[in-house]
Amino acid sequence: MHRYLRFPFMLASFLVAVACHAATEQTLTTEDDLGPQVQQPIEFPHYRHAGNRNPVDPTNSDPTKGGMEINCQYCHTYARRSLTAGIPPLQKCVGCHQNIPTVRDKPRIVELFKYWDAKKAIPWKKVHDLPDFVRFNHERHIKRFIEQQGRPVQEVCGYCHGQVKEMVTARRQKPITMGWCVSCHMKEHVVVAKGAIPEGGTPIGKQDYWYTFQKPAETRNAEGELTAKGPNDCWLCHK
Amino acid sequence: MIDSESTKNLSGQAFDRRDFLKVLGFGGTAVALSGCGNTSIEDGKETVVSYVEAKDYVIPGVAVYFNSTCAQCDAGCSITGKIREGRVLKLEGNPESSINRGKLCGLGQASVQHHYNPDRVREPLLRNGDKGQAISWEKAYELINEKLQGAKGEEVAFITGDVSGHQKVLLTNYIDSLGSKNHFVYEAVAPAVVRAGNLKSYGVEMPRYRIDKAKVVLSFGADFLGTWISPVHFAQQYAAFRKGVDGQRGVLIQAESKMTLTGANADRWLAVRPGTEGILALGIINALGIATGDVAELVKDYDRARVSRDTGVEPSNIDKIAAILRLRSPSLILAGSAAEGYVHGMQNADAINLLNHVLGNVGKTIEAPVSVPFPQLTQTKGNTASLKKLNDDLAAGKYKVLFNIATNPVYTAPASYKYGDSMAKAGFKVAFAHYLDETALQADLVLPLDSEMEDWGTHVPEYLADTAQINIQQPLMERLHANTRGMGDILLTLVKQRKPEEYKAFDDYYGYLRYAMLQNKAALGGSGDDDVFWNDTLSKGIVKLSGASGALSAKAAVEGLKLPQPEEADKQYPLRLIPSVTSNLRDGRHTNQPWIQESPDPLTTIVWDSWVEVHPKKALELGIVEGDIVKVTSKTGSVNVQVYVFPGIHPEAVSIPMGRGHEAMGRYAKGYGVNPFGIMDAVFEGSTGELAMHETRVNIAKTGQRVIVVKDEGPAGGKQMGRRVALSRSTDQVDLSKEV
Amino acid sequence: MKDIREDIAWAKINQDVMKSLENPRPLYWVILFFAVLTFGIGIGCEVYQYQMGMGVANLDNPHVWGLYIATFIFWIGMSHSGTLLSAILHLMHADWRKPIYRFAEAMTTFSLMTAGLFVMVHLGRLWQFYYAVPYPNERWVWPNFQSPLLWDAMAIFTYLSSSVLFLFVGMIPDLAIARDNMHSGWRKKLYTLLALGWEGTDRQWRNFRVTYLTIACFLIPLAVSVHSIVASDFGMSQQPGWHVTSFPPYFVAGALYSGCAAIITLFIILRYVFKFEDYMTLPILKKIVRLTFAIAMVWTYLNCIEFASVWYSHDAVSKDLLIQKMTGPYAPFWWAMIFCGSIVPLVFAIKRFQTNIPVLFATSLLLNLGMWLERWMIVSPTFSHGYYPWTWDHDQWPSMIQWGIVFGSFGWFTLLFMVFCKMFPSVSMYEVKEMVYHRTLHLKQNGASEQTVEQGVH
Amino acid sequence: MSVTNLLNNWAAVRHFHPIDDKPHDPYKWAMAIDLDACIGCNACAVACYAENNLPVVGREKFQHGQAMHWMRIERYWNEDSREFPDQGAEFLPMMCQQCEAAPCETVCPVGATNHTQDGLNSQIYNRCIGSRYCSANCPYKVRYFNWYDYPTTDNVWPAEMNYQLNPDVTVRGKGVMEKCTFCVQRLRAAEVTAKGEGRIVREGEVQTACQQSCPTNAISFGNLVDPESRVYKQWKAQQVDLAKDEQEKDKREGGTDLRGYRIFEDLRPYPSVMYLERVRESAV
Repeated sequence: MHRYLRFPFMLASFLVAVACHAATEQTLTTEDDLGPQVQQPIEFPHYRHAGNRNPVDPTNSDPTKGGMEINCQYCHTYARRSLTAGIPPLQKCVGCHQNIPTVRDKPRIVELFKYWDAKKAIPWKKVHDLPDFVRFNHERHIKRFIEQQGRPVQEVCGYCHGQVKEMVTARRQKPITMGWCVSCHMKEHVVVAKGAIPEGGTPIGKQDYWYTFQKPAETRNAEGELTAKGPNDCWLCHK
Repeated sequence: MIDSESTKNLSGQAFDRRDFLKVLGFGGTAVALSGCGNTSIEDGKETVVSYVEAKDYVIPGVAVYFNSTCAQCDAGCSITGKIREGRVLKLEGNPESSINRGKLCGLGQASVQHHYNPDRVREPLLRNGDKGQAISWEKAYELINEKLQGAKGEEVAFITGDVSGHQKVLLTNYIDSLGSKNHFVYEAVAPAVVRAGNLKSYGVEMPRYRIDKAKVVLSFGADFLGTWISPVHFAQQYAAFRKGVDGQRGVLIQAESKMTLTGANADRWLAVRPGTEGILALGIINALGIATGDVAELVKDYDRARVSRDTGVEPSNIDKIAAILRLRSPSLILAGSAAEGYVHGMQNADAINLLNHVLGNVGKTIEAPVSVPFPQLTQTKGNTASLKKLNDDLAAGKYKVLFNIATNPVYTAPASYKYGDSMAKAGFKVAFAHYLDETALQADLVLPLDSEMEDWGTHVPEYLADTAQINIQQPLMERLHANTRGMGDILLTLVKQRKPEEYKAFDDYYGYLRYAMLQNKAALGGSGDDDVFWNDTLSKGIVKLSGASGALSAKAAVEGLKLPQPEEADKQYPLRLIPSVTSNLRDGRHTNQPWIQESPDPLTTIVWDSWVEVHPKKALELGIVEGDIVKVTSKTGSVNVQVYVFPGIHPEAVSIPMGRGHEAMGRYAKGYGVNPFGIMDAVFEGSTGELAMHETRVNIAKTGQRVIVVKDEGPAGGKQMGRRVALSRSTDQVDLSKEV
Repeated sequence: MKDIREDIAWAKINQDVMKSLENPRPLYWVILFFAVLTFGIGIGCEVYQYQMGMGVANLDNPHVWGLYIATFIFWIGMSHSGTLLSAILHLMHADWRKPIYRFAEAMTTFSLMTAGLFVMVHLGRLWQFYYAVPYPNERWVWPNFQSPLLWDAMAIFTYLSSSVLFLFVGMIPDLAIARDNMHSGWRKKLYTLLALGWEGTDRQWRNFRVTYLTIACFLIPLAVSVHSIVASDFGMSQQPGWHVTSFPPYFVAGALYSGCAAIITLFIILRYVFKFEDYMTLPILKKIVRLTFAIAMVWTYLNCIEFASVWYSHDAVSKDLLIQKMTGPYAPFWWAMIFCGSIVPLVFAIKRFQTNIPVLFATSLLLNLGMWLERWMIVSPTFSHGYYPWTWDHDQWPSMIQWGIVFGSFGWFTLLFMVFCKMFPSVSMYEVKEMVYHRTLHLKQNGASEQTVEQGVH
Repeated sequence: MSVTNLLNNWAAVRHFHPIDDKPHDPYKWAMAIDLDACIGCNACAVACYAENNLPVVGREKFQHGQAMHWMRIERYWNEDSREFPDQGAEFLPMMCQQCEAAPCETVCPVGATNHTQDGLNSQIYNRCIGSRYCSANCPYKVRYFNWYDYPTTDNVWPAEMNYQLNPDVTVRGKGVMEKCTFCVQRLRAAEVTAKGEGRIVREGEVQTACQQSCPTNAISFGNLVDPESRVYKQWKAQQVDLAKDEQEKDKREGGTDLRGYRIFEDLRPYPSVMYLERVRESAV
């Protein structure tokens, strides 16, 4: 190749590569995209509380062999009722732990009771810290995926928060960038109506309506199932 | 979530009071200060503040609502406070209350800014030379006790604003325990002449006005949409009145010398020569031609030509008004404060009220008031005559100890009183204050009060709408500053100094209040469990009572009604000064709330400053234009103020709004505008002794300076320049019956 | 009269132009000093504005655009004359452009760079300017391709890159000369690098000519489109005074006009500072002046068209605005614009003044002022007197910060331009040689007198 | 990030143009303001300050026209040159008209302002780069720019005053445009609650701050698609059609006896706020 053409050729190749890269749908959920390990005032062992029970001996509560499969929502009770997941009040920790004398002298529990006796809130560090102008609605996602679609709690929470049940203190596993959120909202999800509350809605006037941009007629996938996209409206999260 | 920096700001306070009141910091979704700052995901940078213990109803990110009472004016609107993570965010009207029915005016909305105000007094301050020295409450109480030891009962005086409810009971008990009879209830802007006039004409001080039932409202300077008595309530009545009884839209006619907010909403606004409102009223009676007996005798001289000459109202307008009043009944005639700020104010009021009798409105659109079955809780009604008396006494050196409770007479007293000097003659001056205002600055001891969002209380408004009610005031959040105290708590402590035995059962005012309310549970319409009743009361925010209605006197009071002829213009002071009361600022106690300062005056759209309104004709005559700084001089003094050329004022009058021109009080109030009290002459209404605010005469001189008037209105000056923006049409072009 | 003396030896051309890279007149340093000074002030103002917020420019809520946008259009406009001289006249074989097109092209580039700065200066959050750039990003959002402002950004970027390329390509033979004549040092290395191994072979000349012509052809529609797009920032909006169909040609005419005026100014300065009296001759100046006069008249005509279309459009709001411009608070500036833009160029019609340097200098400055005022009068009155009467503003006089940045932009432009002229040959040596060569060839062939030669040439 | 995303983005911009065949579904938030009921008392404006974290700019900045009142009450006088304004003043509450074909939306270079499916004209602060083109193209001039960094400006939110800030609304820093949002934080909360319960937002369930405070109920707000809503009924009764640039009733000979109108309808922004003309008694 002529030496003068070398550079233009390389440039063109690069641009084509970028375009091809951009043209393919990417899932931005790379497993190794971990956030920093955040130092917490008390090393709360999530795996102990939420982790799977020991499959061999379910009654064995040896910490090295598994957890207690406590529902995420048992402690993170605000998430289904509010925009914010919130942090459980100290009362909640103490409520159980004052009745568990076996671990009472473990250093973390001792630390916990120090806070309780001083009636001081624990200064937890925020792990999944979105920018200040983003308002993610926990309640809505839990309503839809857990209550309406009946999916398992840990799967639903884990979609954004990762495998918390295997962690000690929580650590970010997903990028939670805007593109990551949007990539999910742009997918056609099959609509499952389970439980008491139907996913669709009630017609107003004589007009059928659907949640999203599309009319129901347009939102059937190849199998003929109803599908819907998540809302695509900036003002849902930024306001 | 809250970042660690903000936690530090908050950590000065102990987080151990009632759960819902606890300040959780900016929990939940962040208050994104500079919402465009943190633009990336930053794990582990911020601290989440969580609760130690939490009630079930407290959910981060979800607001809780508590009902209370607005204390910005005396109308007694009930409010609902929106509380998130222990902070009051916003006040809304409480729909339970028949006074404001879920609505709230701008002034009421702004009271959160009173609560969060950075200029509030935070510590008890004892005068030390020119400075205030922070002392403890114990020391302050001791000091008061000590000073009272050295004073006889009659040497102790109290000046307060309107008080009602249990606070009034405690205050009265305290004053009694001191053996003092000197309780001066002072309100700078109070409908005292209205009350006296009503008493004379209708037999009650404050009847219920039913604007919503009237087909025509003729108001003589009553700014019922802006400032008069209970504006939020009247505005709601006004809305119903405009919708109309059986589909006929109500007609509002406003006669006054300076256009008020109500005047700006009138179908016909009449510019009346200042002080001649009574003559106009009699002229209308004459034109109606339906009066008989001594009334007819009284009005026979007030023929159209004469009335028109005296008042400046065109004869055709008098005819039109008489015609519509004759045609549409019932009507309602209102005598407002603007008509009564003269030496002959009572005569004006009588003449205007007479019109109601002639038209047969009494009993139809003027109804008997409901009475509250607890007379000890009803409002003591403030007036200006009390300040005159107090001032005279102070000047005579009669008092050794003066308690000033949340009033600011140094600012609102006419300059000729020299109230500051009089006050200096009192031996020991205690000011209970929210801000270091003009009066607090002159006190020897300043005691910081809780805001109405931190304090307990009960209020009984003077003007009650449908039923009698007691309004509950309860804390919406924990005390913002550790060293402020509620007025009730202070009074309780003080009264305990005197009568320790009687009050020893009560730890604090809350306990007293709860006890007192529960004592009368049956009378308050409660039954069953105390706690249930109490919680129910608190959650509603008001207690509705079945109060009996009084009776109105059907007979018109004609005796002694004699109106003076309008005076010839004074050569030296040719203009009348109308110190106008605006709906934002009123008597100036809220000036330090920035929303109030930045909320444009509805008529001139001016913000952050005072102005003098001059009619265009007069302005042309004097050669002044908008923005000229003029010197407004009265016999008492003078102020320099910017001119706003305003068509809605009688050419013989100029008007300066009240409420600005503070020399102290705080960063948002100090140094903005001028204070018209400073040039007000001390002239008094003939029969009540109230300050006749519209009797000051002034002249105007250019100073040669000119400024740009800070206002929202553009240079087009309220003209639409042919654009179709705000449209209007007359009733014959519109069919209102089709409307929803 | 001839455009250029033809007895100049090629060596002397090299020598004269190379001398401009070494020792200009002292005035050069004075100009450079003031340029740096004003630029410094501008930078200071911008830093302050960046820190405090746009409010320090004393813009207000109805009046959100001010001198920044006006000056932005001014600089964009200025850039057009370079393209006119170097590309359009190149295609038209107007030989007289040869000694002056280089600096005109440099002017294009630098005024575009200045204009680009104003896009940044104007942004409320300039640290986020990359949101307007279409590139794949983690947010999964694109800019709004409907916005004229985005077209604007793209057009300017394209125009700037093309102009830089055009300037550079046209300079290659001269860079080679500079490379060969420069004493050793960093500049020699720079020229060596930039000359891209130019040897002056026939093959190189042939490729060079084709490339140059191609870029010239590409640049002409681009130049027209750029200012049309700037015009559509206004024309596509809905505001009175802006929503005018004739804006694109009007803007292009205005652009050429202000560019030509600027060329006259810079011509006179360069001629003196770099002792280019032999190349930037009075006959050439005369031709520019005549061209400018013609464009001035076109502009005046388009101006009248605009007024007439407003007047007869029955659009009361636009009409109102026009009357307001003539009589309202902006009237002095508006009439100054008419005076500077339409009356002052009449001086050019007088033959005596067409070569009178002091008069031309003063006049060209006035024309530039007029054109700047024109842009201001397009931008500001619409804000002050738009559709909504309530928000007509009281007090919108640009603050010192705003003026400071506007003046700073002049400093920045002058700085770039002056540094360029000292760094690179601002007179195209090889093309001047062509001029001289053609003429000497004639002389040799005909052996005729000067008189006949001139007739033959023309 | 994909080309499909790019194309979607592009196509969605004018998705909800009223003359398009896509109806608003299930919400179209709209307003009706009765100028005959409006008394100009400013309660709505103050409520807006409280709800939406509007900064108080102070005297100097107000003088320079940098006030940030999303809701402004305009006061107009009758233009006949009588001695007194004897028909009172005309008050007009003016805020973002949430136009269906908003002039501001098409011109924003970064798409920081665009249309939502429930018929709002959204303003995304964190996307805004501050070109101010939207304000330049707004016929109503109801967009307000953050000329200064108000959160850090003295005496805008000094200590304690910042406790009042509404956590649901972003506090805007310098250099971004803002405007009335129809209290979108309230709308979204109500929509999400309703969605969770499988229904639409009922009439009266959500109020804007201005509507809530208005003592005369001059402002009504609701879902224009919902035939039960007061706004729907008012628009219907006044024969004002959202998708028209000139109403049928105005074309009728002899005019109309209805008083509903929209400001600058003929410029075709299709505003979502209908005003009802102020009425004056002809008998006096």
